[in-house]
Amino acid sequence: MSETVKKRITDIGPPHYEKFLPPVIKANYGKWKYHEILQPGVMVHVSETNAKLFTVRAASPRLLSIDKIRKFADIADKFSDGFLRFTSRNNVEFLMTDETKIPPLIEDLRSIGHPVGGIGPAISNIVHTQGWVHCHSAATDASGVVKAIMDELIDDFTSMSLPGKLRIAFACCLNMCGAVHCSDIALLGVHRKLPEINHDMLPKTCEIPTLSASCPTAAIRPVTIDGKQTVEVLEEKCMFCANCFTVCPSMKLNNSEFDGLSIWVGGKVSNARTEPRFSKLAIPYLPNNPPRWPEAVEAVKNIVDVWKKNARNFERMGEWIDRIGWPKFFKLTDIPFQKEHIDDFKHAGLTYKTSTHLTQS
Amino acid sequence: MSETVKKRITDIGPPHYEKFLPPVIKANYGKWKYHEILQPGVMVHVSETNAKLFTVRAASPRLLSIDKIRKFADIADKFSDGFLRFTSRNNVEFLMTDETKIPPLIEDLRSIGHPVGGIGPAISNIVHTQGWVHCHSAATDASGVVKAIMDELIDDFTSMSLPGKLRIAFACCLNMCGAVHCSDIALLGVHRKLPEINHDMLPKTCEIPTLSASCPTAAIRPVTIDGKQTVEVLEEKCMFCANCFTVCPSMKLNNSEFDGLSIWVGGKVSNARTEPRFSKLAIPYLPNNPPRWPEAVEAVKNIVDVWKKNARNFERMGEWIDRIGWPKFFKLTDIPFQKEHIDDFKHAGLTYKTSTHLTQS
Amino acid sequence: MSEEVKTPKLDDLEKGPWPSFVSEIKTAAKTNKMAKDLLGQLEQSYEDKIGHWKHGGIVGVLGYGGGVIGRYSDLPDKFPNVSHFHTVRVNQPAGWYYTSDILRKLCDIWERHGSGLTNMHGSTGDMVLLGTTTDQLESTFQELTAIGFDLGGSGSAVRTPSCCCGQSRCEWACYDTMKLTYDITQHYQDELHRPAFPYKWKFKMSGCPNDCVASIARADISIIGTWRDDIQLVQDEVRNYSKAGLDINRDVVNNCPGKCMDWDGNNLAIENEYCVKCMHCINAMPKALSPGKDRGAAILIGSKAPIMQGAQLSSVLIPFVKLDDEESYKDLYEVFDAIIDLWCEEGKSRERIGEFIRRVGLANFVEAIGLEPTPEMVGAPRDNPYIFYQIEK
Amino acid sequence: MSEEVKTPKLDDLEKGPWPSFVSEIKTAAKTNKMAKDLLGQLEQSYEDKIGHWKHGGIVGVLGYGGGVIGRYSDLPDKFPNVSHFHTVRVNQPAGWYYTSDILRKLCDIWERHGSGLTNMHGSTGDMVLLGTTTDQLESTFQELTAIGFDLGGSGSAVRTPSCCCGQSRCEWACYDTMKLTYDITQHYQDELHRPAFPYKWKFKMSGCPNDCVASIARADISIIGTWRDDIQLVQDEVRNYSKAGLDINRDVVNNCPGKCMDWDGNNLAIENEYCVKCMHCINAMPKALSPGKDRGAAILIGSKAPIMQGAQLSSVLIPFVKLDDEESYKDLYEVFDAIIDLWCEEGKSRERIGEFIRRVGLANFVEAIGLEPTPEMVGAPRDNPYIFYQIEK
Ligand code: SRM
Ligand code: SRM
Ligand code: SRM
Ligand code: SRM
Ligand code: SF4
Ligand code: SF4
Ligand code: SF4
Ligand code: SF4
Ligand code: SF4
Ligand code: SF4
Ligand code: SF4
Ligand code: SF4
Repeated sequence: MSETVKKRITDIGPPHYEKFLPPVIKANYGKWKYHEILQPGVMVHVSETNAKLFTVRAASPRLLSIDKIRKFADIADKFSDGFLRFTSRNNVEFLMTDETKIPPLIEDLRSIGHPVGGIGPAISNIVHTQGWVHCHSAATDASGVVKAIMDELIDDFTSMSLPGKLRIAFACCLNMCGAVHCSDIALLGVHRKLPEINHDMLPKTCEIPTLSASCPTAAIRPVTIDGKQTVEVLEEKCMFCANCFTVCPSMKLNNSEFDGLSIWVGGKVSNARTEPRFSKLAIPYLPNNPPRWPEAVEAVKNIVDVWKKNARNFERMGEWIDRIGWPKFFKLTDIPFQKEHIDDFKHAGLTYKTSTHLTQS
Repeated sequence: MSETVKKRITDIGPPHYEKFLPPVIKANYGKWKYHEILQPGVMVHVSETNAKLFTVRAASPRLLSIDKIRKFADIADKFSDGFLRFTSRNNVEFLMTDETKIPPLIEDLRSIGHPVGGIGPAISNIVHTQGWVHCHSAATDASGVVKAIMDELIDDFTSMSLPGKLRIAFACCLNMCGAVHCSDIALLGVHRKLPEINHDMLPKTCEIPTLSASCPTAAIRPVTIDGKQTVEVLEEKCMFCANCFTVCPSMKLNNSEFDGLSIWVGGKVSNARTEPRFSKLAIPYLPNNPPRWPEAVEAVKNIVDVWKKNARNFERMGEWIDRIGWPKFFKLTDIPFQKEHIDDFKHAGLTYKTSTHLTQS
Repeated sequence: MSEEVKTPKLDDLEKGPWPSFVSEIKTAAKTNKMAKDLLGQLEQSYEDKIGHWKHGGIVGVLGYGGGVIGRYSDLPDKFPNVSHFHTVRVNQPAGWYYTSDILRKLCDIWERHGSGLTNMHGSTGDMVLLGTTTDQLESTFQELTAIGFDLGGSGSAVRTPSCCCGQSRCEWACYDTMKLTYDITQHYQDELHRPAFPYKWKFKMSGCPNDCVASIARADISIIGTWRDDIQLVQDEVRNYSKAGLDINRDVVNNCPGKCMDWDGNNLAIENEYCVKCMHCINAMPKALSPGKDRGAAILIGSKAPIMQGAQLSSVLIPFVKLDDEESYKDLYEVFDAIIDLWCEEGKSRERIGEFIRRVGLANFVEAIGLEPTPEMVGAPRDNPYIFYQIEK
Repeated sequence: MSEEVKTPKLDDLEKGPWPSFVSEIKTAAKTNKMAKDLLGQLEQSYEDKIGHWKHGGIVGVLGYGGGVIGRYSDLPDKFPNVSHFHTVRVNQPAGWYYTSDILRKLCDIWERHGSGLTNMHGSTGDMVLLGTTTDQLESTFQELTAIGFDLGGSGSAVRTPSCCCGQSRCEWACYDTMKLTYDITQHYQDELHRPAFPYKWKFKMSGCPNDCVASIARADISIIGTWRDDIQLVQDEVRNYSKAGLDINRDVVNNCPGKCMDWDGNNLAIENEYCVKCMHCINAMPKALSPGKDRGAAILIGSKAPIMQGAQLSSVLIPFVKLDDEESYKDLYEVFDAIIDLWCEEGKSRERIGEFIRRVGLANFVEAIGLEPTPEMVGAPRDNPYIFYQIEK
């Protein structure tokens, strides 16, 4: 060891953001007056001092190699004085003061495969999670489905002809790391088979009381098998949430045959017009069909198309459904309504239709 | 006994309504085309055949002596060919074909103390229950409070200057025989003291399992006192609903000091414009102060006045509150907001404010 | 009868413009000792701020399990004439129509056998004869049946069905509420008089979505008229309303929950495909608009008061049925009977059908009675991913 | 490195207009063997339709309880270079702003110590460095701190706070989201790095009710900017929008949830008293309208994903606070600390604050942390009469 022990630095938190702000932002911080969308993926913010900040937003797969990040850095040096940021939906934005550099920037981005768009009444990037790339819980892959869907919906990313914003999110299991539960369209990986219990390992790896307590429906009961303390799962009470697996590796839910994904619609987060709300079940199950999940892509495309065709200006998915009603939603999208759509969890009773407000046709 | 035993008639159901319909109705049954309100308490229905049926609606205390009913019969004979009906809110209606008889009818009704009104954007009769007149459960009297309130609101019964219909209902205990839970304004008798358990009588009169099961919050536990099987009530779990008393007379809730009433607002039943909905708590408790319950009367009057002053055309109480928000409702009515207003029953979580839609002033 | 009862508190309630129940009791008390003791006991309650009735007991007439509510004073020494003070529930004629004749006959019966006091009507819909003694019940009953009346329901039974006046007077009635009510009442006579259910069961019939009997809030089965085709519309009459001062945009169009109306100052356009049949525009302009011609009803299920799982509103079971003839009634009864059978078999004691459905789940319930789930049954599909997938293993 | 991995399934995902994550992995795989084995294992997953990761284990750096997610392949023989494949969560700069310089430095570190793959960014907001081995953790950490970066959160701890770009670029920001986020992150360093809570705890800061970090859906504490006074309004610009073709009545006025706007074709009137600060009119006409001048934020609490009592949205805790200076931050931290203390004491293991509040009741919770109940906290008051009256006995 060296004589002067280098003090180990801890608890410094992130660097202060000011270090990374372009001068135009520092000068106009808190003084922005309005913005305008100049073309798909490009907007300008104008400040009280009349300073202008141009933003060019490009698509990103979120999973980026350092190679690509270095390319972004190069592009930033070339067009935006080295300044760039990422968005809350994982797009990358170049922050510029020189309007004339916008077309060549867009060209450069395109040439490395990153289309520009996602601003205004458009679809933006799909918020998503790890999937088979990194997570033990995943009932489906994330990046693959997202790529397949965005390939299909690309025109709605690079143009602005939707009734309003369209936010799609993807989570590969019920833990919902993508916080998909308030999205215009949510895709959610689901299991459909009872946990496979590893009775040999379980007693060694898991605390049985913690395990039992982890089940939202109390489906897990302690039991002794071959003299070993383990658990059993009451079949009729299990709804495959995998919370037991989260606390105990010996309760495997992943299953190549029965895993797949579900589709949810009509949620939103913003307070614009209507209050934030959860997405609701549209399609209970679609199979895992890699590499392109055609059933899922088709289903999403269909829902987007029907919405696009029928919604009024500013009507997000859920607001449109509010107006036309769920029966019409199912009719127009041609999605079959099934038993699974009817809630049977804690607040189920509040989801029943307690009025005669029905379109009746 | 007489030789020919008179056969005991049973299971005949009510008489067929046709026997009591005026000829104009028989002739135009199902053929009515439109109606018009001619003046407070008076409307005309016009049929496809251009026949006209005039209805005059008069107030009723619902609790009627046979003497009064006979007077109604006399009046009906005099003005409406003996035809009359009662409404779903316990008013009495005279059904006439001769328009000229309307003024003298109204005069006669007034002379026996029955004002005419309650049609259109007005307050109608208060739906109510037995109270101290007949029920063992009553936490307050019904007829008395209703009389006191209607004396105060009479002008809104005999005129039509409200923003919309105003439906008040009254129930003397949580059984809610008046089905008050969907009223613009509901008054509800409440207990606030733990059941007084008669440990001597209880074992003789009640089944303990049934009794325990009757409690919505599982506050009742079997217990042995002085060798007798009886029950105890867990203080912190009891919310005074009196369901235990309904199944067991030895669990007395009635209390002269602590009983009283609560006020609820904003419910509705009709599907007009907005969906039917429950009334929500406005005032958790007001004392029993017979004979005129001035606190309750004042509270209702205040709410009606504020609504009247602030609501737009066609806005029922709840629709008005929808628009202005609950914070404004409490502010405008000057009703204090307390702990009791915040739901803590089964679906409580769904009543929390999950948006930033706030008027902020 | 001679001695005057002193009722200073109640006397105050004889003042004021609203008709006074105290005056009604006093009138009866002039000739009826039960009414007199009721007055006394009520004054006592007003003094004490507490009711003076004991927990009810079961009384009734031969062969019937319901129709009478037993009631006893807890001050029988002071008010001996209300020591027994039972009410008799008399099934009202559908729509609460009467003639002066029949009312007089009813009054005569009640003069002979009861307190001379009534409720016209009880919250469920019955004519309520307030206060009599056990020994008068059978004679009251026999005299009632003799003039064509029967008892109403009580206990864990079908309760007296009731309805709005419907087609008898209202232009908006989408089916004949009074006819159906009469038919249902007759059809369920046995179930009405002989309690054999887990708990009470109420039917209420309204002719249109205005729901003038509040059926959606307080009936185990709510039958609410509605229609399927286009609203009938007379443009000239719309213009007349406009001329007469109705602000059609603000008051009608902007209040339309289907957001499907457009008024250009001269023409009212309705995109009927999105109309949710709320009635508002029709209510606001009765001369100009009326429900379509393809009329029927929606069947909803399960409303009730709060005890014990919290109040419920009825929810859609069948979005639309035609109710044009008795054949169609029979189809309905088949559905009701399937429901009642299931509930009698699987329902807990004192569990209303609405609570039963919430306990077993609407989808399971619908399946068990042989219907298909439809999106009309829900306000929205589930928002939680806790799905009990059923797949072949 | 030499041998090519065959990935026919994944190859298909290199086609198409959207940037391909497969291409990213392939690029990294050219020089990094972990990335190469990741590619192989992922192709295997695409074959098998199942993930090939084992249940994670706890790994980390000295003195820290979080910031690293342990991950192990279940096919370590076939893909030895991902037998350990942990992710490192690196706390992002507030607002996700970077310079080309700093990005290059980060890349250099990750080139030396990891797979060369990242997520820019994770759902919580961290920069996620995807895949390394246990022995590389400490050196990664030290090199990160050397350039000014620190780890993010994981486990039952404060998680990396995140925010929208706020006043740095957005005209609607009602407080300085980035400043507050930086301050919160620094304030809770200990709680962030050393898990000691019943479960995770997330802060998310949005500058206005548009909520561009979705804080209301996924943060234990959601701080959402808003204002109290009148919307700022330039009539001429409204007219310009109208002239440019915006249908102000249909698209703006009729969408106003406060129903407080009126447009007569020339003038836009706003009854600000009833405006619920939804942002819609401002969003629709950014040049004409903007939030008022008396700006601050609403504090909401308790949103989370479904496990285990069902998903929740955050609900209002404090309707409005000014957030102009560090003093005001301190007041906030006092409230947060009171909440955290209570939750640490009374919360169950794996019970998020939102679930805790539902269990104990919002009114009790509010009382326990020393706030007054206000009507802003509820969508509506209770509708059930099951009230736990507390009266002196
Ligand atoms: C850059 C970003 C914030 C950041 O710090 O990263 C951002 C930036 C802006 N948002 Fe946002 N929003 C961003 C995520 C969000 C989110 C969060 C999300 O999607 O997960 C929401 C909530 C979505 C929801 O409700 O589900 C969001 C809801 C809005 C809204 C409300 C839209 C609505 O009608 O509901 C507006 C107003 C509008 O666009 O009219 C808005 C408006 C804006 C404006 C115009 C604000 C401004 O003046 O700068 C910015 C550009 C608009 C655009 O992208 O169309 N922003 N915005 C985020 C870009 C994500 C992306 O790459 O697409
Ligand atoms: C007579 C009666 C039915 C019966 O068979 O007894 C009746 C009769 C009419 N109702 Fe009703 N309603 C009657 C109880 C109800 C009820 C039930 C209740 O109050 O318990 C409701 C639901 C109330 C609620 O939503 O809480 C009811 C909600 C309506 C509505 C919807 C009002 C609204 O804007 O929400 C209308 C339409 C209107 O008035 O514009 C309506 C309209 C009518 C019309 C105009 C229908 C017609 O063309 O004949 C009738 C006269 C109107 C009036 O009274 O203003 N009726 N009406 C009931 C009179 C009770 C009374 O004495 O006041
Ligand atoms: C007389 C009447 C009130 C009135 O003044 O109008 C009434 C009176 C009683 N009701 Fe009721 N209910 C009356 C209509 C209602 C209604 C309204 C309705 O039917 O539309 C309801 C609410 C709707 C519903 O069914 O949920 C109602 C909900 C209850 C309940 C709570 C039931 C529940 O499921 O929550 C009880 C408690 C019980 O059944 O044990 C109850 C119990 C009672 C008892 C029998 C008291 C008891 O605890 O056993 C009351 C007898 C009072 C007496 O001494 O006369 N009563 N009861 C109504 C019947 C008159 C009639 O036949 O026309
Ligand atoms: C990496 C990330 C997904 C991503 O691809 O972006 C992630 C990955 C995991 N999350 Fe998450 N969560 C991530 C953001 C979220 C979010 C979104 C957010 O923070 O805004 C949520 C929903 C919001 C919330 O907190 O409720 C989320 C809700 C969960 C839950 C459910 C928590 C709950 O209370 O319902 C779990 C289960 C658990 O904690 O045991 C979980 C657990 C996990 C674990 C640790 C798996 C597990 O069962 O232990 C995942 C590790 C995957 C891996 O191998 O890398 N993750 N997780 C996100 C963190 C990156 C970052 O730090 O920036
Ligand atoms: S959503 Fe589930 S599978 Fe996907 S990253 Fe989160 S915990 Fe893992
Ligand atoms: S998967 Fe979910 S419901 Fe099934 S046993 Fe595990 S924790 Fe319980
Ligand atoms: S509401 Fe209660 S007290 Fe009143 S009549 Fe009904 S059961 Fe009796
Ligand atoms: S009053 Fe209600 S809550 Fe209290 S013990 Fe009786 S049944 Fe239970
Ligand atoms: S419910 Fe409809 S049909 Fe019946 S009286 Fe009321 S308005 Fe007429
Ligand atoms: S009935 Fe109601 S929903 Fe239909 S058009 Fe009229 S107002 Fe609109
Ligand atoms: S939340 Fe509001 S302040 Fe923040 S970026 Fe979005 S629009 Fe701007
Ligand atoms: S911010 Fe929203 S509520 Fe306020 S005036 Fe504008 S549209 Fe209406």
